[in-house]
Amino acid sequence: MKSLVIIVVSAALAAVIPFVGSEYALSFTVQLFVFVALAYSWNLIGGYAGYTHFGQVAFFGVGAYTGALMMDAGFHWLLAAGAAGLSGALLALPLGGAMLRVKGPFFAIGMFGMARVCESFALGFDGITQGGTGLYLTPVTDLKPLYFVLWAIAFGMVVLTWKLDNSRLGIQLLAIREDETAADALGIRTTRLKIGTFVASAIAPAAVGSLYATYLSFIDPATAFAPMTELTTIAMVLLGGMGTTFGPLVGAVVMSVVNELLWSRFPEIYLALVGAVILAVVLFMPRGIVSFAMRRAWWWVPAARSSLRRLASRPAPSRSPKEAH
Amino acid sequence: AEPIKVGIALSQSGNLADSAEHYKKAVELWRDQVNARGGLLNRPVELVLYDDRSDPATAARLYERLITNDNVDLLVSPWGSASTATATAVAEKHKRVMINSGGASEKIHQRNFKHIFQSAAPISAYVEGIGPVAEKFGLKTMDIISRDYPAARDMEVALNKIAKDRNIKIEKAEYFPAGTSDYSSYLAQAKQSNPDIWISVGYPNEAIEMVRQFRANNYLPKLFVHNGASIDDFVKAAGKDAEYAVGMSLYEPVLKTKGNAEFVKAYKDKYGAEPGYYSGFGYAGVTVLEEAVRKTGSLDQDKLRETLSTMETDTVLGHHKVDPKTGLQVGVKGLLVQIRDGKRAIIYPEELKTADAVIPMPAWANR
Amino acid sequence: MPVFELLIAGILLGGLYALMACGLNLVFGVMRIINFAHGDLLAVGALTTVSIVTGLHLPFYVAIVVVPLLTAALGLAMQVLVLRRLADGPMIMSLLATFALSTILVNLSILIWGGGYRGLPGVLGGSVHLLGLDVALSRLVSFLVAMAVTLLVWWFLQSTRFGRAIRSVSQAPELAVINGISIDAVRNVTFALGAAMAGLAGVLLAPTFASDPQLGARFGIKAFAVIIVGGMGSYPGAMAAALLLGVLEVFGGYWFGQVIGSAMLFLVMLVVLLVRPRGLLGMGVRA
Amino acid sequence: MHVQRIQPQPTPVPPPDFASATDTAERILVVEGVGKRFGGLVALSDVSLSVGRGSITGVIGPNGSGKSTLFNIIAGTLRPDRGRVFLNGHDTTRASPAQICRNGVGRTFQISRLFGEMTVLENLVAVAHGASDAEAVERALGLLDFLEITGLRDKWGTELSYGQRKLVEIARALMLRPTVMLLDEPFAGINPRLQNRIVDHLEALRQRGLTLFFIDHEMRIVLEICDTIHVLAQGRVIAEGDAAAIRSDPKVQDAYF
Amino acid sequence: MDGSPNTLLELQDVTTGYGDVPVVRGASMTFEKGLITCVIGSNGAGKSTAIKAAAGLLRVWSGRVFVSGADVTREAPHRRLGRGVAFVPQGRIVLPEMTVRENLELGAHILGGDRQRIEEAIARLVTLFPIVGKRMGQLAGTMSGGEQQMLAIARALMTSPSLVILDEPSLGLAPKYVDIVFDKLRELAGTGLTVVMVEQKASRALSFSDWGYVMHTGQVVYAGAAQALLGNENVKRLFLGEVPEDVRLLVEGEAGHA
Ligand SMILES: Nc1ncnc2c1ncn2[C@@H]1O[C@H](COP(=O)(O)OP(=O)(O)OP(=O)(O)O)[C@@H](O)[C@H]1O
Ligand SMILES: Nc1ncnc2c1ncn2[C@@H]1O[C@H](COP(=O)(O)OP(=O)(O)OP(=O)(O)O)[C@@H](O)[C@H]1O
Ligand SMILES: CC(C)C[C@H](N)C(=O)O
Ligand SMILES: [Mg+2]
Ligand SMILES: [Mg+2]
Repeated sequence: MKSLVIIVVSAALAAVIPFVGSEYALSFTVQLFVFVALAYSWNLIGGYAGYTHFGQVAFFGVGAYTGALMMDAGFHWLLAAGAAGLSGALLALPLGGAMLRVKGPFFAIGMFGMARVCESFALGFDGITQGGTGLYLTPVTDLKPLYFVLWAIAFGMVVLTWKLDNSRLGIQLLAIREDETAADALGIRTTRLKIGTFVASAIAPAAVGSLYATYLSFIDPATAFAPMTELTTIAMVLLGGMGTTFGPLVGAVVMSVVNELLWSRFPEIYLALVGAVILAVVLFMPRGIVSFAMRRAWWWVPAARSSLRRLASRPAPSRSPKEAH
Repeated sequence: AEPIKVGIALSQSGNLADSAEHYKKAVELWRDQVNARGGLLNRPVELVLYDDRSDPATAARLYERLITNDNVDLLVSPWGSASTATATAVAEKHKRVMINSGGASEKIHQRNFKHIFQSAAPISAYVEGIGPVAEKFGLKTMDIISRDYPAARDMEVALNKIAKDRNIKIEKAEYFPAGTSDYSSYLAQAKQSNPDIWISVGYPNEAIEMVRQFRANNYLPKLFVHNGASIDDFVKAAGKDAEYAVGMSLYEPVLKTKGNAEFVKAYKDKYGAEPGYYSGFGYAGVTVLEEAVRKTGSLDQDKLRETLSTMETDTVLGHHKVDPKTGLQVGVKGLLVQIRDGKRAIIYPEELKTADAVIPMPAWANR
Repeated sequence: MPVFELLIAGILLGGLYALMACGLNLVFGVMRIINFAHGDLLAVGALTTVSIVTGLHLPFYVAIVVVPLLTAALGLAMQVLVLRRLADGPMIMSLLATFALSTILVNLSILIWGGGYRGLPGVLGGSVHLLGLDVALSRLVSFLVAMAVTLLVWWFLQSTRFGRAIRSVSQAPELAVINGISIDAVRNVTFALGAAMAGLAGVLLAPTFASDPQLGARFGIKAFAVIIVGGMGSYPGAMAAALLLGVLEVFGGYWFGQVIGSAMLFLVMLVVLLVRPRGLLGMGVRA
Repeated sequence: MHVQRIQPQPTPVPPPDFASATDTAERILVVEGVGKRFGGLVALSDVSLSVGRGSITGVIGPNGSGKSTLFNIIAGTLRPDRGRVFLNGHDTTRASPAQICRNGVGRTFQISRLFGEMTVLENLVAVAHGASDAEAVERALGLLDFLEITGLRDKWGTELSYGQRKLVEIARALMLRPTVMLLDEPFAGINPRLQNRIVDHLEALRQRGLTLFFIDHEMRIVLEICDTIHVLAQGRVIAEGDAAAIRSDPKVQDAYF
Repeated sequence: MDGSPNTLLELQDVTTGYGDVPVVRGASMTFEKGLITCVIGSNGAGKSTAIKAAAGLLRVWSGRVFVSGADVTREAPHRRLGRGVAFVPQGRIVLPEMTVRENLELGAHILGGDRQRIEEAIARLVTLFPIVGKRMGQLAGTMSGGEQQMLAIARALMTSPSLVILDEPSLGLAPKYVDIVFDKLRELAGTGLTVVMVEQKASRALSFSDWGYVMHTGQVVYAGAAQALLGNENVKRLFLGEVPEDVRLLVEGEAGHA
């Protein structure tokens, strides 16, 4: 069970960092977890259901504000994160119902617009949000609890994706991605599935947004709804491999590490260098690192949808056409 | 000897990259100077610089890194209020002293932090000249039209106070989102309501675009004030249209503040241009830091904190003094400058002025 | 309420949007490449214009000729070196590549021009008196050029052989090939043309706005919205959408403040997507 | 198999005579007065026909006569301008394709629509509604085996030849275990030997109550296996009856052969 | 150059495939001027793959392709039409978002701006397929399956090519139109057109062809005069399922089969 081994090992490794690593390693990993959670969420709707979009940051931002306002009102940050996750789901439900009727670039850019509209609300309802000034929160003194909550969310998303990848539900999402009309005509409940996935993909970003606000002890619209967060997330997923179990993880780790290595050494041109690294991957692995590895069938790379394959290659007792119907 | 490491994350990319560049230049100049003087506590000074990408979250992480990974000895804030807001929280968490030389927003100092000391001018200092000038020229109404970002709403608070004292009417305070480049709707409104003063805080591109659009629409308030007008880019990019615009400034190369003449000369020698107020902020910050370390005689953070909470000194910006409880800057005074013949002339305060203000600004047709 | 004045202001603003959308509509609307670097090419165009006029002291019209050629060359390089290889993959991959190209372009621009703001004082400044209003000269010129270019490209796509070849390559490359069309050549030319138009937009924006290497981020995404509202690949649609959005932004800003004014563009886009997903003047079976 | 019940639409007008409740015992599918225009083009005008339960019914007609349009309307992917469709006596005119499918209608497309970035096995398993994973895989392998495409099991949808695609699509429709199969040109592009095999299989299924409704231009098969044939031309039904009747109908001769 | 001067298209020991899987292995076929040659074989035998290689749409891994004696193995595919080679891909590929007229004009792309020739060609093809003529303004993607197939054939004939490769031209066509198409091809062959046709309607196709090739698992297993193949028991059996003994695969192994 390669997948499970990879998940357990990486989760265990990540879990010991607070005890062996520096404070800085901790904050690096906090950031990494945030992006892992974002990347996996995006991968659900973008990679599996095929509804790629540029608006995830809307949920992140709304979650950040929901959480920040609750913390401002005196609630515990954990409760705030929970409420934020709920706010993400509540926002995604009507939004999904409306927006998921359009596809491709229309959905992608439409969602970008949605994020901008949410940002405008954060600026415009300045009575509540303090507008562009932002909300200042009491900083947390100990990062560890925050760290483990983010750890749980990040690896929760990994496990969820792995489960999905091995389930019929996952295959049905892929069917929507490949040809929604056909999927619909073949009895796959496309509307329900895609809205459900969309909602599911909004919860973690919103919760993580709130935790991020906790971590920063500050949030303003520019940070909460930063297009850069969006683009980085998408870049990670694409780099790692869309619609795969480990793509987002690999993408997030690779991007973060490359960033980290380059930016202290070449502050002036590191962004250009990051760009060049991305280009290199894109050119040589146009479907991302994990997809590339899967096509090459490297031994340590778990196959996609492996449970199904296992079922299929199991010797069957009787398999005659009569049995087929 | 082992160098003293000073850590700063400032924007080398993103929307603050431009202004932070000036800040960085001043800090680097200081490093060279202090090392030429034999260093600090007889140790050379080394800067550890990172790029926060104009992103407050990145700034927070970088300060985390500076503190725990690079083990820097001293901390200077990043540029801009948003990044400073998150960076100061990190410093406070680690009980490390930080000079806030880049964040004007007063909110930063309203969080009961004990280790953060502002050397930059708070936003109230930016606008303190508005009251007297308005009174002198009989300006009665004012529109605040500003980019919505951390410092802007502080400015409204400060202006409200001034308006109350001086009997000026603030007709509206409008905020536009970052990235706005078109002011047609405000222009149409202003043409109708004709405010005496149009005041704005933000970045130079906004000042440039505003005057260009004033000109293109043949409109002009009696007084246009924008902190961006105090930046060299403004005059260069707006050309003749820049004339008579007024900038809030905290620093001018001509100021007779302590050490300024030397600073300007050294800066010019090194970079071939005069320092602007962003550079002044950076330089003042490290000056305060240097002074505090010398006074304390050690890098011990607790002792430094004690020194800084009461220390007064003079920098290129003017007199440095903080409120011991909040660390808020209370010494530095603001200036107003007006563009005259392509140069900034100080028009406020009276005792420093290099030219008489021309207010109302002459109409486009009469130039 | 100065309805007329706002209307003119909105239309002129729309002209700028149309100008930005022109090149993008070829690359995004027709070729279906999400080119994030489009705005950055525009910024390069604007900054080069400033360098030509204030640095080299050459007249503005020189920039109008030279800059589009320069950005076309840049675009061609991007296409030949990178995007060509991704053409047959999923559309979203082009995003990753152009995102990388965009960061490279911005950073190189900062190395070349610095991060500061530049302007073109004295070029197309001031206003002309038209219909009792003061109309910004630079915007009027941009508007007229945008109209002209839009019509020209539209005619080119609809009525020329090469235009048809471009559309065929974007719809079914394998079919274009067997009809004797070189996919590579068509894609190269199209992309270069799109980049040239980005450059032209940059030239014309330089007198109006403060230019810096990050100018692209301020405008790029608005152009995407214009194209969606207008209907992917539809030039008349983009023109109409640009004007509509410009007008709504100005009126929205006037009534509700600029936060809403700026959001207007996206609000309208959302409404259009929900009510008429293929855009104002879009047609087609794929939408 | 889990079948979702479709609520009968509240209809102000009573159902038409020939689709009355007693009839649904024999007529599983009733199309009544269906019309469809595309812009100025009348694709279907006033088409009424019915399909007997357990029958094999064919639709033929010249190119562009509206056959695929009719199927799309029955399957819910197109909405008719007027007229109604009844399935098992329920009005399904406005039901969604997924509802119709889950009510027992399996279909294939004229231009095959496999899920490209999924393997053949996944293509099949995805639509095995209600079955457990193991059952679904079992069923899929059985069908692959039967259609002699077991070797394609792990190929991607995009990697198949034209005929292979059609075969997989038929297998996918069979995965649904439908009570009615709507097949749009299932035999086009298929090797004659496999055509025969498919025919045998479908006939076997019919023995167990499957209703088969299909379009094809492959006269060898249509004339051989259909109980009833409907002939469309220019959007109208111009003839219906058994093979012999159709073969000898001069109108059909003229329009089609 | 080998082969007679009458050979218009020749595949010499061609191996090709997708990714790194070979699909067609060592296939050799020649197509003579003015003859109709049909390629038959069961689904997945590699027929489309072989002729795509001939049309330049797939890279040839080894072996060579000649058109009118010129080695075009490495030539860019879009130049083939200039050599008079037209191609109708399988599965009626049209430009969905262009009108029927635009699709036809695209077929005449290499004619340049020669309006007169284009209009003549359109007029000629419209008499062949009147439905196409009636739908000039319709978006091709909304046409019925058979209509699209007619359009695809018409498009390939726009330039009056000297060789036309058709991958299952009868696909989706009503019997009447199958006759029309086949008759037309016969007629054109009479005027010197070379026709290469892949067909699933094997006996129908052989009966009107001059020459035939039978493919099986990526290889050419029989070649001969169409009449001879039609009468050959083994070919019949291959088509009905069994692999006759005299089919000795040149390379053992599994290309895709069905
Ligand atoms: N979306 C559409 N817009 C315009 N016309 C359409 C559209 N869909 C179908 N048509 C036209 O309606 C007619 C009927 O099409 P349909 O696909 O039902 O034909 P068919 O009988 O299935 O033909 P074939 O045997 O060729 O598949 C055709 O003439 C077609 O061009
Ligand atoms: N794009 C592709 N990628 C990978 N494999 C492919 C691809 N296209 C076809 N194949 C495989 O190559 C083999 C030959 O396919 P080809 O399309 O040449 O068959 P064909 O003889 O034309 O069959 P048909 O009569 O069904 O059209 C098949 O096994 C098929 O699975
Ligand atoms: C007014 C601004 C330019 C000052 C500083 N950038 C701040 O954000 O606080
Ligand atoms: Mg049809
Ligand atoms: Mg084929």
